[in-house]
Amino acid sequence: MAERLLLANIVMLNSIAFYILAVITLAGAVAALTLRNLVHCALCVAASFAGIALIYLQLDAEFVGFAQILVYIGAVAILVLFTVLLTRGTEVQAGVAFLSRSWPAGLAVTALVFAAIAAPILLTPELHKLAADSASAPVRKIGEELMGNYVLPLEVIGLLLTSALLGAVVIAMQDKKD
Amino acid sequence: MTPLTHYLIFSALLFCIGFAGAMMRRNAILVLIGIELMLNAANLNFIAFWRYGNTEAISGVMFTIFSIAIAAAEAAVGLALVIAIYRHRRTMQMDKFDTLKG
Amino acid sequence: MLPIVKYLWLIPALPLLAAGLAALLKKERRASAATLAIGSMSISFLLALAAFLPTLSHGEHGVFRECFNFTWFEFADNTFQSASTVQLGWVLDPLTAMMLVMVTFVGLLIFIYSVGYMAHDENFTRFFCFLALFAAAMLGIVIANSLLLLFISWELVGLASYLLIGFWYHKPSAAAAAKKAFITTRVGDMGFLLGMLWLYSKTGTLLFYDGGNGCLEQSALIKLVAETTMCGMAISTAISILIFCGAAGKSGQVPLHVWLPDAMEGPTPVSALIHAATMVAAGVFLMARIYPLLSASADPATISTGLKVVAWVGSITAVFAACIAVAQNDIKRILAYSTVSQLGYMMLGLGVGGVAVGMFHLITHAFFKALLFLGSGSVIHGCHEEQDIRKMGGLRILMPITFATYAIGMLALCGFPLLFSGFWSKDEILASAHHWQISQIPFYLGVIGAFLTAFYMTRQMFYVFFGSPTVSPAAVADTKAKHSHNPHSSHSHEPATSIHESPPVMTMPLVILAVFAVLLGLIGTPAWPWFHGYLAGHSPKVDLGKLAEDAGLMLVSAVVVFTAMGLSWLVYSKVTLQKSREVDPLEKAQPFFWRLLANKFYIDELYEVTIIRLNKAFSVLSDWLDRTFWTGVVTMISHLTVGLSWLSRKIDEDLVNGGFDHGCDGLRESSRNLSKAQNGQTQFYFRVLGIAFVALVLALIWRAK
Amino acid sequence: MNLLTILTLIPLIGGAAVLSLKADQKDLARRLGLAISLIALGMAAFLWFQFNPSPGTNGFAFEERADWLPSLGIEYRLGVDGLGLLMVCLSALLVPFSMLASWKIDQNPKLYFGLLLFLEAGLFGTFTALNFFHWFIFWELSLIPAFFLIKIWGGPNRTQAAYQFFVYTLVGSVAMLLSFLAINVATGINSPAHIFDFRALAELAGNHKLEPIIAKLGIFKNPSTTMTVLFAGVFLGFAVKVPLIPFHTWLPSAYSEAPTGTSMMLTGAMSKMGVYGFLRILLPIFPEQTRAMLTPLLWMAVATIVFSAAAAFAQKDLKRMVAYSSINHLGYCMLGIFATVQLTGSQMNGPLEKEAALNGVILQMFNHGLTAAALFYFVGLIEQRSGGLRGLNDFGGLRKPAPVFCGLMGITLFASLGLPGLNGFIGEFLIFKGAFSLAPGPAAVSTIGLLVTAIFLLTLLQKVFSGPLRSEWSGWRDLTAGERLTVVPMIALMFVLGLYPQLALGVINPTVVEMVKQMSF
Repeated sequence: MAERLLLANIVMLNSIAFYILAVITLAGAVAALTLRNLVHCALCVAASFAGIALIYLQLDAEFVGFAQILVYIGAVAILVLFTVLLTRGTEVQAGVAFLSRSWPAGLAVTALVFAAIAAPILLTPELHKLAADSASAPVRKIGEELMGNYVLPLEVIGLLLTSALLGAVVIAMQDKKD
Repeated sequence: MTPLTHYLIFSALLFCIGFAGAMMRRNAILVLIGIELMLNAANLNFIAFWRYGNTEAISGVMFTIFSIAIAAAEAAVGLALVIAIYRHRRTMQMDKFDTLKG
Repeated sequence: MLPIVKYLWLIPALPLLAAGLAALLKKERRASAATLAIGSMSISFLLALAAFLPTLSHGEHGVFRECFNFTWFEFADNTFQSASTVQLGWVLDPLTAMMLVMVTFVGLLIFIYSVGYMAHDENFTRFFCFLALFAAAMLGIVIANSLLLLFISWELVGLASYLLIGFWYHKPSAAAAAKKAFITTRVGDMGFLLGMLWLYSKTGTLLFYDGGNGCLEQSALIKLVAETTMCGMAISTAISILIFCGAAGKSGQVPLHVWLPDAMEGPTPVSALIHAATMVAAGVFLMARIYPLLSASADPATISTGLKVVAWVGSITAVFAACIAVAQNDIKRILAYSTVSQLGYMMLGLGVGGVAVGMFHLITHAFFKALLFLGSGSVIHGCHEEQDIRKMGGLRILMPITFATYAIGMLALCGFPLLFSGFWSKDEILASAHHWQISQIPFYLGVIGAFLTAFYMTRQMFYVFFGSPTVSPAAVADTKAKHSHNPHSSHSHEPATSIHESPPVMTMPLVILAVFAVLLGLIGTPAWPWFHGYLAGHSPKVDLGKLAEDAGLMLVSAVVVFTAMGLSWLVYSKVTLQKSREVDPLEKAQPFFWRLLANKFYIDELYEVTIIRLNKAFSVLSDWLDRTFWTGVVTMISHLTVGLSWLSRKIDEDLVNGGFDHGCDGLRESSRNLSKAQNGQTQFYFRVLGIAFVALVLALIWRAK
Repeated sequence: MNLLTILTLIPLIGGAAVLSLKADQKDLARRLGLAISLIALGMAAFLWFQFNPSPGTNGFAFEERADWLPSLGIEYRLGVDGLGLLMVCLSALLVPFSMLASWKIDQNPKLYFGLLLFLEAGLFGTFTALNFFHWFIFWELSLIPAFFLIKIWGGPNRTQAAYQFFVYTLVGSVAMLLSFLAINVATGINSPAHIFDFRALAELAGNHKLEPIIAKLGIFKNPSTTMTVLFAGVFLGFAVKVPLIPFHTWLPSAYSEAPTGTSMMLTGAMSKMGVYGFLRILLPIFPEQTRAMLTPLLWMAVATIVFSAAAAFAQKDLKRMVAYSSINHLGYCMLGIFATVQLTGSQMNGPLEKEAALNGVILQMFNHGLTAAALFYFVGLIEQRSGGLRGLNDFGGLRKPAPVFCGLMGITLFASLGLPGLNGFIGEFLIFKGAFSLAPGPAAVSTIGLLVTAIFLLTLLQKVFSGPLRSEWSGWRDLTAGERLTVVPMIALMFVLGLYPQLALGVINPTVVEMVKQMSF
């Protein structure tokens, strides 16, 4: 009984963790897209990414969670930060609108999109019936899948990353003339 | 146990926040960040459906892994473009970038 | 053939050669030029005498006549024989011989006179060159046995006259007079040319005498008389009237006389030689030459229309010019009009009395008119280029030789009875006119003319030689002014006191001419008409009875002359003694008529407003046609072409291409509108994407239901 | 190689040689050009003395014949008769004269002299060709140098004048070309051989066989209408070139804008191409059509004579005046040519009068070439000395400082107005002799032209040379030795031809007799 209670507590705690993490993530995202200082934005988005990584962990997808941390926080967020610094995004220009002129239209469209996504979710009763078993995606199994069924996409991704790396270098490289 | 819909609603919210940011902010870096957030929202959906569906089939996880890799590549190229454009135009304002105008 | 006939061409050729050589001489070689001209002229004179002698003896069939013909060039198929060639030639007959002697003799005298008269002119060399050219051409007319050669010489005479009238080319009036002379005579020459062409096309030859084939010989004349042209005129008549146009131009017959008085702008020897003695007589000579053609008519008993025309024109000219002469004040102009009038007499004589009558007056006139002109030249020379008779006076004392010779010339011209040649020749013309069958009017006109002639010559004499021997102060001032303007005038002495007799080189010719002016009458008196016999080819007999026959007429003409001279004496003797010469007594009496005459019946003005104005208008019209009309037509055509091509372009572009283009335009327009959506604003694309997404979701939901 | 081919090649190759010189070798270009033109003149003189047509050649000598495109009737055929020879000699004579007149041209003289030589080649070719094909090539070839000579070295309005000249003559040429192509096509229908040969065509026309052949074209129902249309085309080509009023409006501006040397060539030689065409081509090939249009044609010639003389009188510009007098003189040629077409039937003297007229026409062509060129030369000298002035009223009294100038120009003027003893007279006399018998009315009216000519030429002489000397011209230079040397041969020739016309008529007459024989009516 105590064990069940413990389990129930753990489950409850698990749910509570999700809500906390969701709030953090959303808050980071909102902050990242509303703050004026781009450095702050970059830091907020890193927080947001971290939140998502923790949600992955909470959903028992450890490998994905860690990959998220490594890639998004370790690479993308840092990259964004560098970019901001390289483009003098730190200098907040006073008096210049930070939103585009057509932001009301954007807001309206966003609302519509949200409605279009949320409405099917809420109107689909089957989704409520799904229950989560205790499960995990073992790293071993992922590795086997990558080397087996998904070997071709893996290669392609490797190629893509290599070319993206080169491309990014070439694009960002300063022209000799300048 | 948290119902799947909550995850989905959360993911939708995150997606819309990213979408709104990409649409409404003038700064190109923030547009990219918005897009990253949208990708993350999609990834979360994959994971959530995997968790609440057949956990033996790990294709959701695999998709997420590939998606993360692509997102990394996208971020690298996108930010390199931002730097290149900035170098040429000395600006990051999205509404100034209209060379593709027909 | 006599050798002299064969070498007759030398007579004109020598002066021509002299002219050619003189043309190449430098201005300074004055003596050489004069020597050349005078030398060649003297040789020609001797040759002319040599040619004259054989003509005195006449052959068995009438007059002595020998000719030398040669082919000049060939212009057609030689199956036409002689008709396919142009032949020239010269003829020696009494008419030629007599003219040769007269022209060379008078010419020689005038050449000699010119040495004195032109002594100070800077273009002395050129003057003798032109004079010799003139003499050559004139002699060419005289010897020609071909109407073409005659025409050629005729035109060259015109050229020489043009050059000599315009000799003082720096005077605009001289240049204008030269042009007027050339063009007026050319008007007549066009008639001459047409007549010649007509004659040529009808007879196939232009030779006068060619052993029976010439155009003045029987066979040709018969053919010409037989055919008639418009108004029933025989062709021979029509042709001779056309040729008479040329003669009228050269000989200053009304209405082509206008150039002759203006021609007095030339140096006085020129006036004497060309415009009194020789060239103007060429017209009369021409009519005498073609007399067989002129007088030919189908019925030998009737007088041909050609002769009638000549007689009428001549008589009208005689009176017309004499009238004008009465009211002139320029010494040379008076003589010029008198020349026109005398030429009219010659034509009249030719028309009513035949060749001999006209030619006799021509010869006598040549001498006394040359005398008068040279005398007037002497006067002008003495009075320092003064030509207005009202400003002269009393010269009989200052210039006695000139006065005496001038008086002889004047009496000859007036026809002073018995003593002077002019009397006999003029009397003969009047007698012939009196006997003319057609009408008596020419006779009366001739008498009136004789009266007027005596009147104006007497008037001139009084003005010039009588009265006070001083030139009026006005004239002196005038002369001085002239001197300062005129570098060519030769004298720089004090004018009023220096009126002087001319040098012997000038007076000698006067004396010689005066002698002939008196004596020449003797060869053509009714009592001993040697001249007529000579021309007609029979020996005359002395028959004093003839004199008596014509005595009545002679009396009439003598009375006329005396009356005129007396009347003139009455009117002018007082005037010349007084100083008030400015207004002529006749002008006071009849101002209207005087003005009419002084202005030469306004003929020049008439031509000015008619022919010249017409010619101007026509040329302006032609020019306008050219600039505006023809160019306009061309421009119109080119505009039309441009218009057509514009139209064609429009059709192509709007009608044919239009439909296609319209479709294209629509496409372009819509794509332009579409491309507006492609505004390059990435965030806009996002929005569209969002909306599309919503639409897609809605569509899926709708399908699911 | 045939002499005539060599003759044409001399200026052609020489022109190319002159053009290949360097731009700064100005004097060499002038001398070389003159030397080549003198060689051509020598060659022409050689031909003149060698000219002795053998019997049976219709009076043609130096004939040369080579197949070219036999199936189209195109062959290379050369030959000259008296007419062609005289025109060749005239062209050869005028080119050195014109070059000497242009000696002072300093703007690209090598091009100028080269173009003059090409023009000479075109003239030679035109006057010696007996086949339409290369005749037409040379005909057009002469047009191009003339165009550039006016366009580059002309007066202030040269561009317009050059284009006017070019377009006018080209329109005429195109009309003529079309007519000849039609004839060529017609002769090829149902027959193995096309015909382009002038003499073969003339023979057909003479035997009344041309019209049935043309009928095969079937353009109009009535073959004579077709013939008339073809006639009109050829007529236009020549009438513009001569020119006859009213096709003349290009002439005064072209002649007055062209540089002096070119005006001399235009009036001296190129206008003769038109008259030559009438004699060689139009008359033999279209005798009946010409006769059908005779009355209007005759009066057109009369209008040309009278109107151009009157228009010349109205001109205030010496060059334009001389240009109009040029039209006037060619009018007499046209009068003579048209008069010979008159049907005289059995009238005995018909052929005689025709021969007289044609002899006169050809002699007049030569004389006019000589006289008009010399007149343009003198007017050019006046223009040169006065610094561009050439108005009738700009001068006066020039005889005093320049007696030789006045004398020689006076001789030329008198030659131009037909004074006996100078060359102009014989030609006009013969034309009038023939024309007066054949067409008395027009000939009589034309004498007005003679009179008006005298009036305006004497007016020129009076206004320019007589009267008081205007002070600005007191330093007027008389003819220099070089200028005298240039013009005295011309004037000597005027005298020679005036006194001894048999020199030219001896060559012309056999040709004319042959022509009249072929007219056979």
